[in-house]
Amino acid sequence: MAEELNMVQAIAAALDAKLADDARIMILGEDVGVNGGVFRATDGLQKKYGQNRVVDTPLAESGIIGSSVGLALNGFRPVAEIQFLAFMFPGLEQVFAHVARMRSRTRGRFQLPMVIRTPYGAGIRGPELHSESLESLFVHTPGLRVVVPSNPYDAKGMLIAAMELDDPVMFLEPTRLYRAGKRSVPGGLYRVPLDEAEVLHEGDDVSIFAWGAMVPVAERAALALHEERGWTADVVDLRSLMPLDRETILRSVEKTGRAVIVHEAHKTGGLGGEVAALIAEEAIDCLRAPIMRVTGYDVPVPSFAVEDAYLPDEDRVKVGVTEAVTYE
Amino acid sequence: MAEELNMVQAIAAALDAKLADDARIMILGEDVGVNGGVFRATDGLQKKYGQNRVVDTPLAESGIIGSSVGLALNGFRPVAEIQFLAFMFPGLEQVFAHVARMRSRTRGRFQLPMVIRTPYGAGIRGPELHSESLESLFVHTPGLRVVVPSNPYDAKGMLIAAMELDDPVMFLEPTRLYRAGKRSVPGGLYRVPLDEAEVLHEGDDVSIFAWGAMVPVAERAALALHEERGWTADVVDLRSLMPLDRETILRSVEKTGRAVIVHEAHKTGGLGGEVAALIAEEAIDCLRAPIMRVTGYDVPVPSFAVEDAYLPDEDRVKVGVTEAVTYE
Amino acid sequence: MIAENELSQLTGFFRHRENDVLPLFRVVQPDGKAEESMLAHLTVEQIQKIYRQMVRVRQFDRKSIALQRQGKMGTYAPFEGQEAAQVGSALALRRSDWVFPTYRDGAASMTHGMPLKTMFRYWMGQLDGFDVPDDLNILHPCVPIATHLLHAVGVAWAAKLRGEDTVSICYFGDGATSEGDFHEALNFAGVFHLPVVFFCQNNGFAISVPFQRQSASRTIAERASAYAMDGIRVDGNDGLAVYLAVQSAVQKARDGGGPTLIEAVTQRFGAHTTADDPTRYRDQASMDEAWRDERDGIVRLRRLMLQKGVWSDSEEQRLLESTSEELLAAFDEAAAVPMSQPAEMFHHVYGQELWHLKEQRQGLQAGGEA
Amino acid sequence: MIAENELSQLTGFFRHRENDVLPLFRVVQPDGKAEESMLAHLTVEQIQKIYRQMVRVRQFDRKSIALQRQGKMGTYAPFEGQEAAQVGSALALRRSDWVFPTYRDGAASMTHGMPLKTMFRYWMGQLDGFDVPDDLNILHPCVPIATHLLHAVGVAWAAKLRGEDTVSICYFGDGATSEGDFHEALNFAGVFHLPVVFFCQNNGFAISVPFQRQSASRTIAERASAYAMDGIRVDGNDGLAVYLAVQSAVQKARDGGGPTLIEAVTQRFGAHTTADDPTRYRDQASMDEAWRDERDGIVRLRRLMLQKGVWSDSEEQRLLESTSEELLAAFDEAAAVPMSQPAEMFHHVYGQELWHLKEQRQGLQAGGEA
Ligand SMILES: Cc1ncc(C[n+]2csc(CCOP(=O)(O)OP(=O)(O)O)c2C)c(N)n1
Ligand SMILES: Cc1ncc(C[n+]2csc(CCOP(=O)(O)OP(=O)(O)O)c2C)c(N)n1
Ligand SMILES: [Mg+2]
Ligand SMILES: [Mg+2]
Repeated sequence: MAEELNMVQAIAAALDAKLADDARIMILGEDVGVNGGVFRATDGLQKKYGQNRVVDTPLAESGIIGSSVGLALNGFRPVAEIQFLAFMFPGLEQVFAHVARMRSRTRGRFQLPMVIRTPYGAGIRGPELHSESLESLFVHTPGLRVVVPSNPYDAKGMLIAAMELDDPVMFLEPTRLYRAGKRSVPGGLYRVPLDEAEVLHEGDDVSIFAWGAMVPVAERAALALHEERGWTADVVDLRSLMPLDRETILRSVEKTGRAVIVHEAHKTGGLGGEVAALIAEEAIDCLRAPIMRVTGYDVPVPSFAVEDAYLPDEDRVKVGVTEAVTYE
Repeated sequence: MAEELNMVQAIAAALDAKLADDARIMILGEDVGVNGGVFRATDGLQKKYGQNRVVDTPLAESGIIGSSVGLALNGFRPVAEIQFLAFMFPGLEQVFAHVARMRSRTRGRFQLPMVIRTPYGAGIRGPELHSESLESLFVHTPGLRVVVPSNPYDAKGMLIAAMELDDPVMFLEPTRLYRAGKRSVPGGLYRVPLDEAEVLHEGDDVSIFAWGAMVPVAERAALALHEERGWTADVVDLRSLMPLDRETILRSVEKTGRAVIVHEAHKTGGLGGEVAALIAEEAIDCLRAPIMRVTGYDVPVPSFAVEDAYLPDEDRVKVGVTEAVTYE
Repeated sequence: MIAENELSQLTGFFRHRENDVLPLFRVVQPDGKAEESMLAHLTVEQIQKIYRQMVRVRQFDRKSIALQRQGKMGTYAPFEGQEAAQVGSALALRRSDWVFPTYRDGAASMTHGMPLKTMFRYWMGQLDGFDVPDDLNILHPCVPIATHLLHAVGVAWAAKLRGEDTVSICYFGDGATSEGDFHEALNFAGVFHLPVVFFCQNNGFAISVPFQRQSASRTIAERASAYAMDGIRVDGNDGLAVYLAVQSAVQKARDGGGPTLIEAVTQRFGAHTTADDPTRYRDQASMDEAWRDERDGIVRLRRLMLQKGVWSDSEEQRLLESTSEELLAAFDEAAAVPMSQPAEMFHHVYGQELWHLKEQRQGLQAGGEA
Repeated sequence: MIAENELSQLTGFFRHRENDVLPLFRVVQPDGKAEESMLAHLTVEQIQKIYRQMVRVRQFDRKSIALQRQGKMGTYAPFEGQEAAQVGSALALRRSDWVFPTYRDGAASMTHGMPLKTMFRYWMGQLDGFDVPDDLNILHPCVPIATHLLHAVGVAWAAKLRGEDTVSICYFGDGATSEGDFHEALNFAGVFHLPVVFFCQNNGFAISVPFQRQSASRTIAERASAYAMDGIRVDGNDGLAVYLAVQSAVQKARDGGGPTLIEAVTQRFGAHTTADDPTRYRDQASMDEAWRDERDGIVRLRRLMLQKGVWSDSEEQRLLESTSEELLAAFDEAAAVPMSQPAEMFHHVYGQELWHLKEQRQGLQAGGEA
């Protein structure tokens, strides 16, 4: 039975469905139990599944991730919640040195079927360090899968797929979209592939690549430019950042000859560089314009009075697209 | 009085010169005192300057970096050594959340004149986690400067400049080059700019961009291709990764029309993507070939029996360059 | 094989769990009765000063919640219930001492001298809310839990190296004691014997997680012994006890006696932040007036002063009025400052503006793309 | 104001530094004399087994150093001097228990069942040196200090949740106790009351840094109390004492009695690794034969067995010979395995090979570029 759910409800539904389905699934993190998570992504789950399966941990991210490694080594499938992406910093050692490498350093003897979920991104008027977008750090770490849903349907289906994968998945949830709107979400278990981009709109003049909270921004910009200038765009939701869906990306650029990448992470060293490099390496001849990046600025995400100006918005995407499309 | 020094000696000389010059300089880290550092980069300095200026700390990287933040807040200019780059993982919280952001979050009231030195990179037959190249993590962090010397002369001059800068500098030292050869290094204090690439060789057919231990590899490949095929190349040592020396990069590509980027970090999400994107955004019309990246593979740096195969070598660079130059 | 209890009986080397909890240092009882020998260490003026400041900061706290509800400020972290701990500790410092607060330590910050206007601007999400007066050694609230303990350590280290008698004090909660940085900071402070005071407000909760799930140890203060450090467990609702305890730890630090870990046992009356719903994890209803009075550091101190005849209802009235005027004026001042300009985000990223930041700023100002 | 000593005298709430160090649990003296009441808990076979294994692993260690010098292995981390601690502890486990060693814990690994051939392959830098036998719950050496304590915690947690009586043991050094992960691991183990043994070999040095600069606390075992955990300080050069102590901690864990922190006080005779020069930071020359004999767990146990008449020179001779044959055979076997193939680095990065890895592998195999 499908239901109208927002993204955070869809995530809770995915966790619920897998807790019911697989006794090895375990949720742990700060405030995920009694409180149901600071965003309510685990609302009601401890009551339903008990203190051993939905666990309030001490306030220690290295502890959460490191003990999840041990749980996964010994037969569990932990889903760790990190309260905000930047609070993964104290646990990055465990992510980089162990989560990502356990399978390869034990030559397949041990695998780590674990998911690290975390809200990320700006736009919610959070205090310092509640708004970071650091997907490129994880994409640069072999052994990790990295995915970002942009709507409730994908969120549930991708999270279920992530919980069923035998590799560790960084599951990044765009906080700004948590309650941005509802969508019909099937009940029970279903999967959305973890390695496929989705072409949301088809067009001929330009390819716009985005993920997470930038997807609706890109869509709005494309729509506006269609109305204002008559241009049509491929709008591609990458969804999977590791691996990138190369085929979909290249196919689109080969068609349109123009690429604009939109992300809210800082520009320099952001994943836009990787996408641009992929295109510049494999589809250079199709390019009819510079590859444009419309991104967050190279400054710490600022306090919320000016946070909106940090984030790429419809106008900035339009400027980038216009530059690409009108390039001679 | 110039001396013939290898890179690790040049680094020790820089530290020595600044310890003598500026009472606020302080060195801290694991085994940097009595032992003179596991690579001897601080050899003899504790004896010369005392236990308060060259300090053996407890074994705790967050402690080293976090207390350096405090020292820098309160008038010192700490130079922290992290024994190997991957051992910065437990201290990344301090780097990302504090070192990089202190100036901007205190609106300039406090600045952090500190240097974090660390050997990095593969090729020394080290055990696990002694061979990582993670420069792109730091480049993606606004507020940090990131530099990599490729020879003893630059190492000393850049380290002195870093110690004199009022911003935090990630000073990445290619372990493989520590004792790779001597070069004449002036005595006393001199500075090499922290934001300028160096064009080591000039040519017309291709631009090869490299840094750190990949510089000699790129040079050898260029030389070989010159001898074998008569091609000439710009070989550019980027030296500064944040900021990138855009002018030098673009000027070279505008001249040659072909770019090959060589780095030993993993390909996906590596800094090669950023350099490629920069070129694809600002010099697309000059490009006569795909932008090639010759990099470490997207696997954990493997154990030393096969580590050489992980690293880009002369042959792999030659293949990449050939592909660019012969591209139709 | 040998049984565990046999082994420990035979050799005595097992350290069994201690059943006795560290005693709680207290000067004033909830009913206002006080330990006279301790009171002798305080002047009437000191006591009044502590009281006045507690009342002042509580007004700030309540006003902030109201402003948040009116949409004039962002998410706010209230400290009501913790005034005695924060004011008592901060007043035991010299102005030149360094203060490292968290988001919940506004009372300590204001007590140490942080201007009200800046406080308001901070919670309004304005960039100038991060300004620090040039002559004040205080940092803005540290958001990532426990990470600032190390900064206090480094600052104290610098002071010690220069032979100054400046002390640094770091504020943090019970939840913070679970982070690795807590351990590294106390370990460094112990090894280098630094003039730093670790001031933990154990308010019983880290958001929704009660202290018993945070740590198997019964108290936080006893953890000091793992670092060969002195530990104090003090009634955090007793401003005078906190003041005396911190004063003595600070003096010890100035005298080269090294670090101290202080656990101030207290509680927050309200929500974790204005975005939190405490009824989800505790019986907030049972925390009624009577419950609060029993614990409230302000009520307690007023009782003492009234009993001693050094306070009156009219003084109380005047204090409330003058504070409310002060707050009104400060907020008006804060609200009158223009909104932060987007381009300000580019300031102070580096000492000099790097080329890409310059271009991005210009792009922003021209309405262009990144 | 109130002076610190006055305050503490008045209230007794300061915890002063303890002057008495935790006692050291010991069964066998350096001269081979033993505590009979303790010996009663051990059979002759157990004692001989411990001894034989200590001799066996020491031979491995010496051979490894020699092989490294001959260029047949990479940098090696010797454990000579620490055999009693590692063998005594590992023999107290069941085969199904989980073992988390560091680079220095080869003796423990081999004792728990890690094949000699794999050990050699590991130090030769070969990828198959990371193979773990399917029926053995052991990880390869953890390189980043203290980070594996949390894995042992998680594994123990899983066992407890499933109601199994499996225990996990984590090996680490004195230096490791300064890392934040040490704290987080012990704290989690305390809160969740997990069947894990934290086995610290305090060999007095973290590379060049002596323990006194690592921690202000006099012992490591006493830190257990910060986690309401039992702590044992045992003579790490006394294989029997270590065996009994670990056995009792492990049994307690199996019985649901929770975690234990064990400090085995020992020393390494040689360098930190074959790349280290210990003369730079300690008087290695003074660590002569007499010094070593006094501390050596092997010498001590042999004295005991000879005194008790349960060991003879000819048995010793046979043991040395058979071990040396075993090692020779194992190394020959290891050396006979072909070098790892570069393409193997692409195996097991993910459960399935992603497109970019496939292309990179094919590029490598074709001699092409990334
Ligand atoms: C490293 C880190 N992890 C998680 C958080 C999210 N968080 C904010 S406050 C808080 C609870 C802190 O509890 P405590 O230390 O007791 O302080 P209190 O809020 O009670 O004053 C948490 C988990 C954070 N800010 N930083
Ligand atoms: C996180 C981390 N930091 C630094 C190092 C480098 N390092 C390797 S061994 C060592 C000393 C460890 O000392 P200890 O824990 O006492 O163990 P021991 O070597 O004495 O057995 C150091 C600093 C490391 N491996 N990991
Ligand atoms: Mg609390
Ligand atoms: Mg040691």
